[in-house]
Amino acid sequence: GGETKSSSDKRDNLIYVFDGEPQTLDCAKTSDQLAYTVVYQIHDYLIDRLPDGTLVPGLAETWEYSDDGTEITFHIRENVKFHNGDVLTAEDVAFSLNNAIGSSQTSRITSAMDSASVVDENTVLLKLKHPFGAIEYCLANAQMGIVNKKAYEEDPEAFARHPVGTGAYQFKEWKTGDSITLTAFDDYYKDKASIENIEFRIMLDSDTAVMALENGEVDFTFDIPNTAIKKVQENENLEYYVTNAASTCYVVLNNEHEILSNKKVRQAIAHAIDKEALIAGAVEGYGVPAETPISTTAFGFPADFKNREYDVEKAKELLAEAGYPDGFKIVFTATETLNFKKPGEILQDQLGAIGIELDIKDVEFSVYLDDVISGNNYEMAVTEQSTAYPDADHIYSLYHSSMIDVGRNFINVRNDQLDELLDRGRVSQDPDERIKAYEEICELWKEECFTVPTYALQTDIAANKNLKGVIPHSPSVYKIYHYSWE
Amino acid sequence: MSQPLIEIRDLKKYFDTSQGPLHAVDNINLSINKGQTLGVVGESGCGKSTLGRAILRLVEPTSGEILYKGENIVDYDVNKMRNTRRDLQMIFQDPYSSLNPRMTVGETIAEPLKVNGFKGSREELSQKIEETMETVGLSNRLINSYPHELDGGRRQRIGLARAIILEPEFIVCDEPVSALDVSIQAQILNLLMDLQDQKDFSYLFITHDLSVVKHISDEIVVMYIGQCIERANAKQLFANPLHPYSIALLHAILAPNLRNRGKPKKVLRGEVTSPINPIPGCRFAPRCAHASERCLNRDIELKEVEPGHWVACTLFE
Amino acid sequence: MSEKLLEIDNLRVIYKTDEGVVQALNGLSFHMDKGETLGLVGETGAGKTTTALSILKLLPDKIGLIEDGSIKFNDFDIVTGSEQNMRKLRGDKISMIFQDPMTSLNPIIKIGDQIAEVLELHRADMTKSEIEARVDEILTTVGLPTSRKDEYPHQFSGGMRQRVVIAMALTCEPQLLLADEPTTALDVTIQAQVLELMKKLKENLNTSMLLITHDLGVVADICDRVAIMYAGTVVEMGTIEDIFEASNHHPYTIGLFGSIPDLENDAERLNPIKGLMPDPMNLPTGCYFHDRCQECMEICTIQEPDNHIVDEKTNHMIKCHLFDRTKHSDDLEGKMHEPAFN
Amino acid sequence: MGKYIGKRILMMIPIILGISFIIFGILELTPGDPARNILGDSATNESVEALREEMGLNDPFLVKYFNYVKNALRGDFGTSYKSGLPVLEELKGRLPHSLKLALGSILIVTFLSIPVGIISAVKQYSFLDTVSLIGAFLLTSMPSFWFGIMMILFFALQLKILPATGVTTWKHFVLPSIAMAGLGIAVVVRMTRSSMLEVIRQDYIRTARAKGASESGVIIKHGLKNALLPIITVLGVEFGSMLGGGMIIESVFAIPGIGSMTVDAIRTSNTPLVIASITFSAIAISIINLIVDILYVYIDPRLKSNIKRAGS
Amino acid sequence: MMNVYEGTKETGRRKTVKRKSQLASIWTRYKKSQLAMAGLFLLILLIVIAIVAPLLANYEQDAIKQNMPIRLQSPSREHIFGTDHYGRDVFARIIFGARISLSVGLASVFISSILGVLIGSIAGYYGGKIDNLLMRLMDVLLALPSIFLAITIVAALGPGLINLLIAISISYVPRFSRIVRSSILSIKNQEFIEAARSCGTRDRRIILKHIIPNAIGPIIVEATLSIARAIIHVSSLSFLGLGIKPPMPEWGSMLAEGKSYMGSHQYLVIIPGIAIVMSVMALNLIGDGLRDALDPRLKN
Ligand SMILES: Nc1ncnc2c1ncn2[C@@H]1O[C@H](COP(=O)(O)OP(=O)(O)OP(=O)(O)O)[C@@H](O)[C@H]1O
Ligand SMILES: Nc1ncnc2c1ncn2[C@@H]1O[C@H](COP(=O)(O)OP(=O)(O)OP(=O)(O)O)[C@@H](O)[C@H]1O
Ligand SMILES: [Mg+2]
Ligand SMILES: [Mg+2]
Repeated sequence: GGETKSSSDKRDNLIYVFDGEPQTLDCAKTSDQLAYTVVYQIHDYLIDRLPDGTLVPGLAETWEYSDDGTEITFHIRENVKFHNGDVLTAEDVAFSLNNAIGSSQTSRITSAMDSASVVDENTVLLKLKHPFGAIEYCLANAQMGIVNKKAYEEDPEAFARHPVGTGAYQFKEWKTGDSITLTAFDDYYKDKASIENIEFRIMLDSDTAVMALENGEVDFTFDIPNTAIKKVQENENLEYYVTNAASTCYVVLNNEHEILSNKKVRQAIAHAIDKEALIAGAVEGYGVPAETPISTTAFGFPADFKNREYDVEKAKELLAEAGYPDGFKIVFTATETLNFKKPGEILQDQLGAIGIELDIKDVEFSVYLDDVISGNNYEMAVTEQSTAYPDADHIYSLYHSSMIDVGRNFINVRNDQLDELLDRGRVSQDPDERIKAYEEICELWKEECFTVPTYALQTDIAANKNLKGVIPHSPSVYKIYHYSWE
Repeated sequence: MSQPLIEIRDLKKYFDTSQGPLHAVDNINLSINKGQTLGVVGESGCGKSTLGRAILRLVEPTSGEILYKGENIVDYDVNKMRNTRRDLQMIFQDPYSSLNPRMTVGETIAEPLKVNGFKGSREELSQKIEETMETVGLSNRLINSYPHELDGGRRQRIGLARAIILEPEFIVCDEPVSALDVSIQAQILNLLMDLQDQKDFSYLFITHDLSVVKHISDEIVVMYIGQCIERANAKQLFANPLHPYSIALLHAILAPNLRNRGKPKKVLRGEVTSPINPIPGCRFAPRCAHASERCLNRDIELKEVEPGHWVACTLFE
Repeated sequence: MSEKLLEIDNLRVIYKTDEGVVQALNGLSFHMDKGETLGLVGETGAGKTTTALSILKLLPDKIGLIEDGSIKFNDFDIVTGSEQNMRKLRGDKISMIFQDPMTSLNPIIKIGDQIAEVLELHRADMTKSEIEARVDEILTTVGLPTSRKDEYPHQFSGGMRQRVVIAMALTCEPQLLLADEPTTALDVTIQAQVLELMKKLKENLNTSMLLITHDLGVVADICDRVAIMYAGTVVEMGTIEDIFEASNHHPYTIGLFGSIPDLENDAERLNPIKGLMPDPMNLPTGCYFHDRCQECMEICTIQEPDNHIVDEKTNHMIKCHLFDRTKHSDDLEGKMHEPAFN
Repeated sequence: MGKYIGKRILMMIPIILGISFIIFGILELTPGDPARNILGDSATNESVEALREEMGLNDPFLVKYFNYVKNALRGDFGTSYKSGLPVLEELKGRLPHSLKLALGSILIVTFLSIPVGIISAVKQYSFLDTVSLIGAFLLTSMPSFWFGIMMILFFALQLKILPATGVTTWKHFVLPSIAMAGLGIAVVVRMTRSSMLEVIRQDYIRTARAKGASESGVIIKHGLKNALLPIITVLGVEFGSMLGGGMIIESVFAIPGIGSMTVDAIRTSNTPLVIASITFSAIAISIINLIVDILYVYIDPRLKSNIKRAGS
Repeated sequence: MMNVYEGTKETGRRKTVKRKSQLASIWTRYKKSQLAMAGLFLLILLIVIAIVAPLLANYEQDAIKQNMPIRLQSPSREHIFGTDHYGRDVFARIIFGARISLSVGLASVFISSILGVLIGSIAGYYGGKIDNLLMRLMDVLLALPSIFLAITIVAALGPGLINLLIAISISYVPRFSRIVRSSILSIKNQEFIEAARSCGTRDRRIILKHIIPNAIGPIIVEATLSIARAIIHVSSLSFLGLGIKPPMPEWGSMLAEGKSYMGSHQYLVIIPGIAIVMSVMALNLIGDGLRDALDPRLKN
């Protein structure tokens, strides 16, 4: 039962709330944070990330870079056992890496990787396409889990529902629609996990999930609904943890749209948006105004940069200059699934003040993906972008013109200057040069307003206060191995 | 004798039921002259109403001919039949369900005129309605009443008015008085007979009440499970019933006097046969004291045993 | 003189309806002796069924109310009697046959069980097998094969169902049988069967019977005495001979007889009573029949007539001002009417 | 009887075909791309297109429908686009929750509504009658999701005596079952009342009274059983709609049942799952109807001949 | 010779006769039920509020315009129902929401009853193959839980008022057509229909003039109850996020928005809920009262 246990009898299980259900537990074939959370317990990684974010050796005891920075040699830890009893080999590692590189789901983190090969029984060589500063972060990403090659190749589909790794927890059961359970792995190469069982309980409605948490029916949830934060903070049985998230919310303007392709219009929109009100109404105040497209947690984030400010008169002026003194009508594509309806409604109100009438089209998530993320069928929207690695380069795949259609440039930005700056930021080995490039990008952004960054989000955790070892961090994928009951 | 107004030849109406064909009307022959009344008697469910309906083609006969003034109306197409309907009317058994509860008395009575393309003006229409209402003894003040506000006797008069407003030649009266009290029954019967005298209507008068049928009919047909088993002049039938069933029927009448009090009665025994897929042979045989081998397995023809008196029974073959 | 079994005195029953108060019985009085059959005759709405229901105290709850008067059954006062005592009477001492055999049997209970239920309710001392035996016996008595007791009502024809109802009414050998139009729903030939049966049973059990009907033929066949009802009162009561053969009658009785087509007499026209029963919510003053009466006198419109005994020997009663000897003693003979059926 | 059941089951086939065709058609018109849905927001347009081709999503509508039916006839209802699980597996995982919920609700409905309905019929226009009628009206008028939320507010948040969400113990089903039962209680109370009122007006009830039966004997033995037919019918209908229509309650109380799955499947264009789950609820409803019809015969012997006839 | 019949003497009294039209007697029966009268009163109240809403509040300023500084204020004298998460006045949104809820209910039932009556009367009157075909179609629609059907249709056509209307209308058609069909089947066999046919009345006239007026009672009852159902339905769909486009005030979507604040600002879920319950209750009471009033069997 999920009833509150008195603190005296030590618990051996943890109930972790999921507000959805993973589609697959094949780490390379998913881009779903919930799936990450599960596979992150089951698999180990070449490089481990500690709760505070520092990177430490994982299954790779040591590694070294080639001189030009395009090859890395990993020395694999010995005598590590898989959950099925197999011993970890370089084969498994190379297979796992190549599998991830070949997947279309991992492009954000594997775009710099070329291929992996076995050097000897305990050595693996990873080739890169170009030197890449954030590569270690990428390798610590949940998608890069080291899987058991034999089990995977036997039946990839079965593996997707019953993954086999070397991690602290092994897969136990997946009750569709209900829960996924894991249990501590006895032969883990480090100490056995303190908490014996983990249940990821699926509760589609996040409001009710919070209630369950308040009632002590469940123990752990993250990214709790903003409206519930206050009550969670007040609840004496719960502990609330918060930190800056790696994601930024911004208004997406289809740069190819007839009206929005007009720079003045975009500038007007930027001036018309009251970020404070937006933060208050959309995220209950739990956010910080964003000035740049670059994540606050990333290398290259210009902390002092100020974008255009909220100025309705200016906005009206610009709009008149652009030839729309009476404003215009535009379709705003929203999806409730990602909580994009609220920002939409607020923007509707704010832009309404300068005469831009928003027609909110609230669509299913799949339609949103199809219309907005494909870049083909929308005018205006909002989106949230999280970084896979803490480096300003994360904006490359979103805004480089080469990424239209093949990549993720669904804003349809085609700006040579921007392309040049992004390229510079990516290949340059000189940190100062890079920082400068990204500063220039921000200036360009202020001028062009390709998108309007609105606010950076926070990421938070609400957990049973007896649960120790909890530290929030921006990717919001936590290793329960580090947790224990008081 | 001139051509009868209505003549029915070998009329059959079978209903399809899931257990087989239900012989509601089975090979009936009869004829009605102008100004005459033919009474039809028989137990409940023997097919009296179906016969009446079939004659007006309110149910399509399974086979047989219905000659109206010598023409077979079974062959008429929809339009021709619709035009003929004005001459062939019906008064229904139940004065409660046979009137549209949402139509006023006036509307109900006017309906036949309207659907048959009455040409006159509004005033003429209402005059005609008022005349007809007067004829059947309905006060004009009732013209805007709804049927539910009226009693059975008045309702039956509305049914009567509706049937006669087109001045038909022939009216099927399907138990028009059996739902009514004796005194109202008497009022309606008097009215029907008066109308006949005045307008020379012909009636097919259906009832199960023998005293009523004797009172009003010129000729009587006795039905038993879809068949006609005896047909005679009214007086003849009462004076000299031949078929064992007719005899039982007449015996069962309880006269409102003490003459037969205390006398033993002949009571029928046995069960009524089902009208569904009846086996050939006399359908009354299971209840008949005179039944013998000869009554079974063959159809028994209606035979004229004395002038105008027909009976279908092996005793008279 | 024989013992009185039932005595009803000045009974007034009303029905409270949406439209108003229906005065169903207006000072109804009659009595019944042991072993006799009383015919209660009258038009629709005269209050015949109401009378029977009042005797059983089964008037519709909260709608039908006994306003006044008394009903005495063997000295037991039914009007004031408790519901518990009434339950003991019903089905045991007094039982009833309802008008429509098609609806008065429970469609989902086997007929044998329906009959047995009466015994279970009133003969607590009987064992299962005794009850069984009694059910078989009564079924045989009413002429139904005992093999069919496990069948359901819908498997029987109307006449057979009425036999079941009769069997049910007679299992406890009641002292009083209320038969409310027991044959109206039946075909003539079946009606004859059922009436024969009832006559026979009644004689065997020496049960008194209140036979409610509007069919004078049925009355002539089996009743000993007759009460003619009009608008909730008895307007004429006497022996069967008084009603059918004596020469003094209430004008309503005359009208009733005149309305029936006569098989033996080919009159061209019938002689219906003109007009209709008065509206029970709005009864006329004086004699309820006055506005339809061809003999209507002034007093009839004002004063309700008394019950006048016109034949002391038979207790032939007529409730009509015409027979008020105190006022019309001289010309009473002259006002006599030829009954229409003579 | 066997024949009759067979015939009834055969009659379900065209209905199911019709349903699957309609749903297939509507989903075809529904925007949203299952392939992109599977791949998520980081997929490129190329990879989405490749997956579409692989899944046969680019085939013409009729070809897709025909293939689906062909496979379904062989017992293969396809796999859920989302989980890749066979559709039947997916249903099997969800069914117990929906079933528990529906069973709980129908039990509440039955044992609460029928007695209340009887009492309110027998004591027509009494205080009790009025109160239960008003109660029934309130329940009918409350959207079940709102009723659910109100109960959560009160019992889970305020009093903290019952869990708000989840499916772990029977306690978890209390509130959702009541919320789901709400509407049904109202319907059944009213049906019981009117059916009882109808029955106690019948002649045979008067006959029973005339036999000397006690009031409770009359009501229970003669009244209730006769009144039961329409009550059973609505209970059947209610149960059917509870089985298939729990989506809102399931989402309010976070119950991983068929309903919430279907809503999700519709929203993610997960065609095989949608069709399977709606077909399932159609079949469930048909089976419930069949059971109800068979129950009828046990209650009302008059219907036996009907069934015999229909079967032959 | 006609002096034996009543009537001839009675002419000329037309005006003095006390006569109740059928409507009047239905009204008399309806009036008897206090609950039904309460329902009627409530509905009239709601309709009046919906009509005079512009006098009580300003649509643009109070119900639509966001005002973040005063968001989530509990009920007070200024904002008797408080303010929502955008600082809009809940009272204003509720009264303008009444317009939407009531009119969506009405409109969808209007559409579905017309379609249903059409299908039902054709099926019922002609019977046979047409009946079979139409009714199987209705069976198919009926076998789909109506909320599924609506969700699917809204998913296909996109959210919005009109699509919502279509979805709800379609899912209500089978109920209407069944009710109409069954009352037509029972009316069709009554003798007055035969009487109409016996004097040569054409089918169309029989359906329109004789059958439908007699079947109208249950249709009206069903329609009232369906409006109630439709209001719940719309709010359920809005609750699932499939309803009305923002910023239109609609009770169901207000509830859905309020739901995330139910831990802290309960009035945001309680008030719209009560609005729904009240209007639905009113319609249910009326429908039930009408059912009793229209059915003379339940007279007592
Ligand atoms: N439309 C129908 N479909 C099937 N069977 C029918 C239909 N109409 C009548 N029947 C059957 O045909 C037989 C004769 O019915 P009909 O109504 O003609 O009898 P009836 O002599 O008029 O009886 P009653 O005296 O009761 O009016 C009955 O067995 C009846 O059940
Ligand atoms: N339940 C009732 N509610 C209201 N009025 C009633 C009720 N039962 C009978 N009445 C009225 O009481 C009067 C007497 O009815 P009752 O049934 O006793 O007459 P009856 O002589 O048995 O008639 P019938 O020959 O039709 O059976 C009638 O006017 C009738 O309308
Ligand atoms: Mg008939
Ligand atoms: Mg009676």
